[in-house]
Formats: sequence, structure tokens, C-alpha cells
Amino acid sequence: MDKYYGFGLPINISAHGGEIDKLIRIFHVFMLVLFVGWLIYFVIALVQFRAKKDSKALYHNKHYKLPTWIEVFVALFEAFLLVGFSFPIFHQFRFDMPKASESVVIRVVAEQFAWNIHYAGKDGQFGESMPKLISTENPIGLDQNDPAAKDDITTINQLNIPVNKPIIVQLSSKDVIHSFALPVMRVKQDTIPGQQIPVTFEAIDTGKFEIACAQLCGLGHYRMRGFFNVMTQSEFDKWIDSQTPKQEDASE
Amino acid sequence: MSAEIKWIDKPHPVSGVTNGKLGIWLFLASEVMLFGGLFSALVLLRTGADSWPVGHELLNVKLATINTLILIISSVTMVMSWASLAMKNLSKYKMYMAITVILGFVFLGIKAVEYGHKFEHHHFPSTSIFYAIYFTLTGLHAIHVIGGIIVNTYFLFPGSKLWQTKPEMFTNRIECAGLYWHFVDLVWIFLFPTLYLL
Amino acid sequence: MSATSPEAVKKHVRTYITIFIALAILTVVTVWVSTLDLPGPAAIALAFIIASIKAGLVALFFMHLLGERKIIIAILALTVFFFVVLTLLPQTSHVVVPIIP
Amino acid sequence: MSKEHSPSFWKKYIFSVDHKIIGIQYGITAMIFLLIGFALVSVMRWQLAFPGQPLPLFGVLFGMSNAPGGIILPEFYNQLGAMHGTIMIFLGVVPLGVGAFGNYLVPLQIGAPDMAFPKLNMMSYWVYLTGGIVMLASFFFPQGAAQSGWTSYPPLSNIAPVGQTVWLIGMVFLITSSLLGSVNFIVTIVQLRADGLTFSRLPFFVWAQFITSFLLLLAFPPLEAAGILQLMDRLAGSSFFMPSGLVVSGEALQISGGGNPLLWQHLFWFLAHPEVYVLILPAMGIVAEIIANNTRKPLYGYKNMVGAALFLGFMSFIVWAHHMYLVGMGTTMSNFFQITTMIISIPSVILLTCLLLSLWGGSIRFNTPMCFALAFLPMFAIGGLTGLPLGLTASDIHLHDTYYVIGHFHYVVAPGTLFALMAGTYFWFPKITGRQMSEVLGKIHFWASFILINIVFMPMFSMGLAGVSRRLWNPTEYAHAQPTQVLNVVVSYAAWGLAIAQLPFIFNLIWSTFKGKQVDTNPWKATTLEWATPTPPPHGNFEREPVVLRGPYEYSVPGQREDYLPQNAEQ
Repeated sequence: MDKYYGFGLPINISAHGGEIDKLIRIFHVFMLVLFVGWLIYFVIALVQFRAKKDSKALYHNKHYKLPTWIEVFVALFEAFLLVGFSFPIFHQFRFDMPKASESVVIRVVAEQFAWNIHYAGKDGQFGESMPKLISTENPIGLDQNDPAAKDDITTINQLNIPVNKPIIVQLSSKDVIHSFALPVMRVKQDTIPGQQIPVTFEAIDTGKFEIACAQLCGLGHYRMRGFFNVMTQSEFDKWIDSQTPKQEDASE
Repeated sequence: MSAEIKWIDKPHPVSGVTNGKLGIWLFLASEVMLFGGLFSALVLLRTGADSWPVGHELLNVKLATINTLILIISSVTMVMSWASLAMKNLSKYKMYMAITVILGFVFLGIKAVEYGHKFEHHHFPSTSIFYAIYFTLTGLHAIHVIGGIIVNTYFLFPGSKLWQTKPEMFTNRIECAGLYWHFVDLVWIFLFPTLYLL
Repeated sequence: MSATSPEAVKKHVRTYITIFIALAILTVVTVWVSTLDLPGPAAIALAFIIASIKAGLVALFFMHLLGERKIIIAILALTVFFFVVLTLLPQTSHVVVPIIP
Repeated sequence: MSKEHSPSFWKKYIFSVDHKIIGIQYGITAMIFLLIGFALVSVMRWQLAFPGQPLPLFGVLFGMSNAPGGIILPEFYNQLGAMHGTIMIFLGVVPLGVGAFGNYLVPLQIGAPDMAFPKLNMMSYWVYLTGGIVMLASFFFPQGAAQSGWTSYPPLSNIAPVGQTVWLIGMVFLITSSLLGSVNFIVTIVQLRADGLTFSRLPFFVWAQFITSFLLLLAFPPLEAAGILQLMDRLAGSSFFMPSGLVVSGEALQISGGGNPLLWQHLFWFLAHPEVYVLILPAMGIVAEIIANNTRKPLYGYKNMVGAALFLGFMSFIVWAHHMYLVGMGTTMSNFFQITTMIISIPSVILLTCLLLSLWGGSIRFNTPMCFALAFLPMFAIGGLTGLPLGLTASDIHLHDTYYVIGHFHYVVAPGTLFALMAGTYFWFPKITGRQMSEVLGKIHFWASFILINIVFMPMFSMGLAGVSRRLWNPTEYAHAQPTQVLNVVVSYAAWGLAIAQLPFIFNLIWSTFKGKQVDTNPWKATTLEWATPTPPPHGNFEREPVVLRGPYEYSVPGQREDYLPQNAEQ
């Protein structure tokens, strides 16, 4: 387990996560360079200009050109990071949606202290779900007599996805604001009650990882850990079959 | 033994205003932001809601129009009370200020009648977002009217003794109270169309 | 501006009465406009314009903003700017849901 | 207002209208609240370092409902977290920076006898104290204090127990107090400056307070509006922040629905971002004064610094949504707020660079206030720099709501603002009491705090990069937080060490008030007007109305006998 996580960035198994890591690394190098530069100047100034017996401070000091140039460079570099990295990455993260037909669409409904995960099942159609049907056995209020809901699969805290396939997760919440976070996928999106927000990602490696809740959602915020397993396509299909409720009269 | 705080009665040579006037305008600036926060909440809730009831169907536009006129008249009598002080006529000032206070009470009376109608028909803040923002906005405005009435009544009775000792300082105070009262009327001028007419 | 000479104030009193009449008329007009049930945006724009005119009259004449000192105008200008930023705040808050092809 | 008869004890010390007494009242109350806030987080640190284990000694004090058998329950942990944030910001740092230092020093530095509205000044202190007591009382309400973070996002805060309502009422008091205070400051600075004290000769500390007051004046009311809306939600059953169809632990809520939770976030952050600049600007003001005084030379680029501070104040109103990148807003909005966030980082860089360049060519004295002021510079640099990856949406995706954010803002507030406020206390203590705080104890306090505070906050960046979410009662539930759990233990020990490191400061503060070395009215040989008053300044401050003849930092003027030339000294 520990080869995934450490003191720095966790392992990245997302197709697009690499760019986010690159930006974070560039930032930290940039910050280190600036901070060390400032520190060197700071120490030199303190040592050189400490109060000695007859030391006289300068009254007029000329306008130093170098610091202004450094400030301009810092501003330009930030603008470069902004336009070069942040705009495209965030647009891709939020709005580059793959075709629904070519991807696996999953609904995730957050609630106080668990993730309800709803698969469309073989027919690819999500069953209707209404708040008033919500009960302990039916946490997302799935309408049983809706034909599309027959083959739907609902699990709690168990998100299984196939590898190397675009995934679209439709995020919503039943009660308060949670935040759906997959640290290894570099994905995080607040789930706002009353809204349904899609988020997309694609896993490039298999393994057992976890879903985290990143927004304070009450006393159980710390234990909203979900299991996030990336399987091969065959394993995923086998799992879907095993989960599909058996039809007595194999009508279709 | 020490310098007094200056520019209480005379305007500051550079800024040209007395402490009180600058202070009341700053306070009104923060009030603009307070009602601005509630207006932006109203706009957000309205644009976000899929259906928004039509104002004049749910609310009594006739009463509100009368209320608007009452507040405008009270604004006029307020500024007249200040003008009569500028003309050194205390009794006229007392008459106008009394009318302003009475009109303030009439405004609150009409508001109470309106609220009464709503409560009878079981329209509470909890019934719908429209009623909730209606009660919040008009309720907060009514609290500001009450505050204004208290200040004006103070200046009508105990406060006016200052006229004997420092007439100019008293005139400045009435001007500041007037500025606050006009602001309360100004907020209602925006509240009336956004809630009742649109 | 506070303690001006009595004659000037007499002139002021006349302006206060005219301003009052204008405000009363505008109130009736804005109510009348609402009965015309114009299309949404037009009704909002018109109501807002009338309200701004009325507010302007109260501010300029009753609150003596006309000819007020620079510092008060500066503070109010700053406040109005941030008031506009505050009223534009709702535009920032709508959740934008991408369309899935 | 000089009084013929000597005022009674009550009038003179408790219900005083003298800005200096009110400043001291603010100072003592704010420092007590800082201690309370620190105590709350010390309890949290135990839970984070040793999750689920009973807290020795103090654990039983919290009672069965909060910590049965000394084991801190998650809801109590959330209460501690929410109240730690609220107390430290609204009851500790702002009242100390603006209430105490501002109230005491601004009238003195501009040569005024008192604040423009003394009674209003007294009222704003007592409204602040009432708000503070209401906040503390919220712990004793059924199910405890507010527990949805200091940001109290609905719908969680709407369905929270009654402590949240008490929190809101406390906030309304605190907002009213800050609002009245800011009106008082602006009028005092504009109207009561001594003759010759033009705006370009104003000490930078007064500029910082002036801009901070505008931020308080214009940014606080929208939070008051949001507080009123949430109070209506909680008490009158309206649903401004509650969308329809909410189901909480099994049953649907009986509300009209149709509200929008993002409305609260927008109104809250519309205040909270100017609020964080309210936290840093007074600190910058104090650091600028102390650096100028102890390098014995004028500040580098005084005009640039004032311009940068004004620009910072203005920009702080249009960056608020960088706290909300992941609520689902579109790219047009997030790009706009990224651009304004990058722009606002420039004035901070300018301010820091000017302060750093002020050291060049100086004759630096390393007394305790100067040590704290110098330590402020690199610490604020770390705080500012770590804000950059949080300011861009792409890197914020991974770092949002993690310990990286906690590290970022604590670096700006703890070794940043608090070090500056400590520096200010050591620096102006001789003017307030006529005695000097002990240098030895000061240096012990400085070095201990400096080392320990870095051990407390530096590891948080590593935990943040690892993706550990904030506000977790027990981080070890998550696999990605296992490796960094050892850091939690280190941070906890360092935090308790930091608490102990404050004892020399507290002792020094109390002991020196009565037994400190007596000093004359201008021990630091400073140039600004507050040093021209007798020590401690009497009611009404100046014997003769001061006339200002030159800028605030005339140090080492060539051809002068002394290396400092007070603003009002005739040549």
C-alpha cells in the first residue's frame, strides 16, 4: 500500500493527472528559487549592515533597478503559468467531456458519511430516483417499477471502474456539501445538494485506491472513506454480471 | 489642560465637512453594502429559481404605494425641519420633525397591517423563498425605520435643548439625522419596485 | 453648506416642494408602468430607471449631494463601485454544467 | 474633554472614553482570547497526534457529552475547530491589530487629542466584549458550540445544533463593533491630523489602519446580510440556503426549498478575503515602523509601499471566489478570479521587497521587537508564495481543502501577523507603561517561538501534497494519510512546546509593567509623533498642539547631530 502514498504527491494513475503534477512541481521549484534568493539577500543585508560602533545609515539610497526587474519577472512567470497551464488544464478537467457512448457513466450521490454509487447496468439506462422514495434500504430513492431500473446496480462506498476507459461521474448530494476527491486521480469536485455536476477522468493503471471527502460535512466527515478499484475491462464486466440482479423470467 | 477634539461644529478647512457629517456618510456607505448584500441575494435567488411569483399578485400594491408616498412626504418634512432650523425658527422645526415622526409611525402601521394580512393567510417566511426574502428585506428596512424614529424623537424632545446652547451644532446633528432618514427612504424607493412591481 | 443664509434656504424650500411633486408623480408612473405588463427585461429596466431617478432626486437635493465636498463624493463613488461588484456577484455563482456529447 | 473633578475609578478605567484606555482594554481582552484559541487547538492537536486515545489530565474536564472518559468525540472536535478559527480571527488578531494597536497609536501618531467619536469608541469595545462572551457561552448550549467550521457553510450550518444560532448572534455583535470602529478610525485620520501632517507625511502604520478601516467598513456588511439570512433560515424556517429535496439522515426536510447554498459562500468570502487583508495590513504597518526605527534609515520606497497597500485594499474586493474554485463555477468566472488573484500577489511582493530593501544601507539594531519584525519577512514570504499554487485552479484541484491550505494561511497569520503584533507589543510597551520589557526574556521567547512555529507549520505542506483533507477527526482512516501521520505527532509536540514558549512572554508582560527598567519618553529614539508625548500620555495626549515639519522616517539625516529627527522637532 505504501508504494502509492508517501510524504509528497501520491502516485498518479490518471491520464491527465501528469499535467497537474508538472504544474505543482514547477511552482515549488519557482517558490524555492525565489525564497532562497530572498533569504541569501536577507542574510547578507543583516550581516553587512548590523549596527557597528560608528556605522552611519544611508539617508538617500538610489532607486535599485534589480528588484523592479525581479518583480516584473515574477509577474510575467506567474502570467505564463496562468495562461500556459492553468487555463487549459482546468478547462480540460471540467469541460472536455468524452462521448457518453464511449465511456462508463456512473452516478455518485454523497450523503452524510457514505458514497452511494449507482451503475446504469447492462441497458445503460439509469432508473428514475426521487427524494421521497429514499429509505434505509433504498438510499438513493430508486423507483423500482421503472423498467430502466431493473438492471441498475447500487453499491455503498464501492466504486469499480475499468482501466484505460474514460469515466464520467455524475456527482450530487442528498443533504450537505461534500467533496468527491480521488487523490491518486488528481480529481476533486464539491458535491452541491440540488445540483448534478459531472466530472471526468481516465485511469491508466489498475489497483485498489480510495475516495476521500474533502469538505467538512458533519461529525462523520473523517470516516467517509470509499473504495476505488480500477480493474481490467474483463474483471469489470465479470463484476457487473455478478452484481446484475437475476431475472426470473428472462423476458428480454 | 489639553486640546479639545476639533471640527465638531465647524467644518474642517481642508475636507470641508464636520466630523459628524463624514461619520454619518461612512455609516450610510456600510448600510449601502448591507442592503447591497440582500439585493444580490434577491437577484441570485430570483435568477436561480425556476418559477418566481409575480409581485403584485401576492402583495398589496395599493398599501405599498401609499407607504412610498408617506416615506417621500416624511423625507420632505425632514428636510423642511432642517431648513427651518437654518432659518433660526425652532417652533417650525418642532412641527416638521413631529410630522416626520408621525409619518414614520404611520408607515410602520401600514407595514403591520400588511404583515397581518400575510400571517392570516398563513404566508410565512417558511412558505416560499419569495415570502422569505420579502419578510427579510422589508423587516430589516422596518427595523431601520424604527431606529430612525427613535433618533428623531430624541431630537424632538430632549435633544432640542442643545438649540439653546449650541444652535449650529444642533443644526448639524439634525442634518445628519436627516441624511439617515433620507437614506431609509432611498432604500424603500428601490425595495418597492423590486418586490412589489416586478 | 450647513448653515447657509436664510434667503438661500427660502429658495431651497421651493426646490424641496418641486422635488416632492416630482417624486410623487414618478411613484404613480412606476405603478402605472407595472400595470402595462411589459415583457420581463423591459419592465425590469424601466422600473430600475424610474427608481434610480427618484433615488437621484432624493440624494442630490434632500441629502445635499449637489455641491457636496469632494471627500464625501469620493467615498460614495467607492461604495457604489463595490455595490455594483456585489450585485454582479450572483452571475458568478451559477453552477455551469458541461454538456456531455 | 478634560474633567474638573478627577473621574471615578469606573469612569477612568472601566467605562472610559479615552482611546488609550480602550486600546489597553482591547489589547488585554484580545490576548486572553488568543490564549483561549491556542488552548482549543492544543486539545485538537492531541486528537490528531493520538486519535481516539483519552486526553490525560484535562480530558475529563470536558464532560461526558464532549469527551467521555477523556476521548474527544468528533462533534466536539468540530466545535473546537470552528471556535478556534472564529476566536483567533474575529476575537483575537483583528481586535489586537486594529482595536488595540490602532486605537492606542493612531490618535498619537497623527497628533490628535483622541478619536473623533470617543463614546462610539467605548461602545464598540463593549459590543466587541459582548460578542466575545456570547461566542464563549455557545460552548455551554445543548450539543455545544458552532461545529461547521469558522466558514459555517450551509446546508451543514443550517441543520447544526443551537450553538450555530448563538455563533451567528455573536458574529452580528462583532461585525457591528468592527463597523463602528472603522467609521471612527476613518473620520479621525481624515479630520484630526495635526497641522503640517499631510497624507504623504503620514506614518505607514496609519496608512495601514486607514486602508484596513475601509476594508472593514465596506466588506463586513455583506456578511451581516448573510448572517441575517442564515438566522432567518434557522429561526423562521425560510430556506435561503436550502435547495429543495434535501434528505437528512433518512427523512426529507420540511422546508420550502429553492435556496442556493452557494449564496452563503459568495457573501461569506466577499467579506472573508478583505478580512484576511485586514489581518495582514496592520501587521505590515507595525513591521514598517519597527524596521525603519531599527535600521536607523528611512523606509525604501515609502510612496511605492503606500500605493501598493492602496492597490491591495482595492483588489481585495474582487478576488473572493478563489476560495470556491471547485463548487462547479464555469471557466469564465474561474479564469477571471485567477487573473485578479495573480494581480493581487504583485502588491504583496512590492511591499515585501520594499521592506527587505529598507535593510540595505541601514545600521541594524537586533533588539527583540526588531527580531520579531525581521522574522516576519521570510515567514510572510513563505505564506505568500505557498498561496500561488492555491491561486491557480489547476494546482488547486489537488490542494483544495487539504493541509496545504492550513499551512499557507497559518504561515501568513501565525509567524506573520502574530509575530508582528508581538514585535509591536515589545516596541510600544515603554510608551504605554514607561518601563521596558526584559530583553533576555524577549530573546528567549523569540528564538523558542521562531523555531517551534516552523516545526508546527512546515510539515503541513507535506501532508497537503499527500492529499490529506483538512478538518479530519482521525486522519489515519485514510491510507494516503498513513505515512504522514508521524508528522502529526511531531507537529503536536511542537505546538505544545510553542504554548510553553509563550510563558516567558506572558511573565515578561506582567512583571515588566510593575518592575521593568524605567525608561525616558523616547527609548528607541524614534521620530513619529507618539514618542513626542509624555509617558504614559495623559488624557488629551499632547501638552501643545504638535506641528509636523517633515516626513515620518527622518533617520540619519546628513548634517544632524542625532541620527533621528522627530516629525515635530524645530531644527
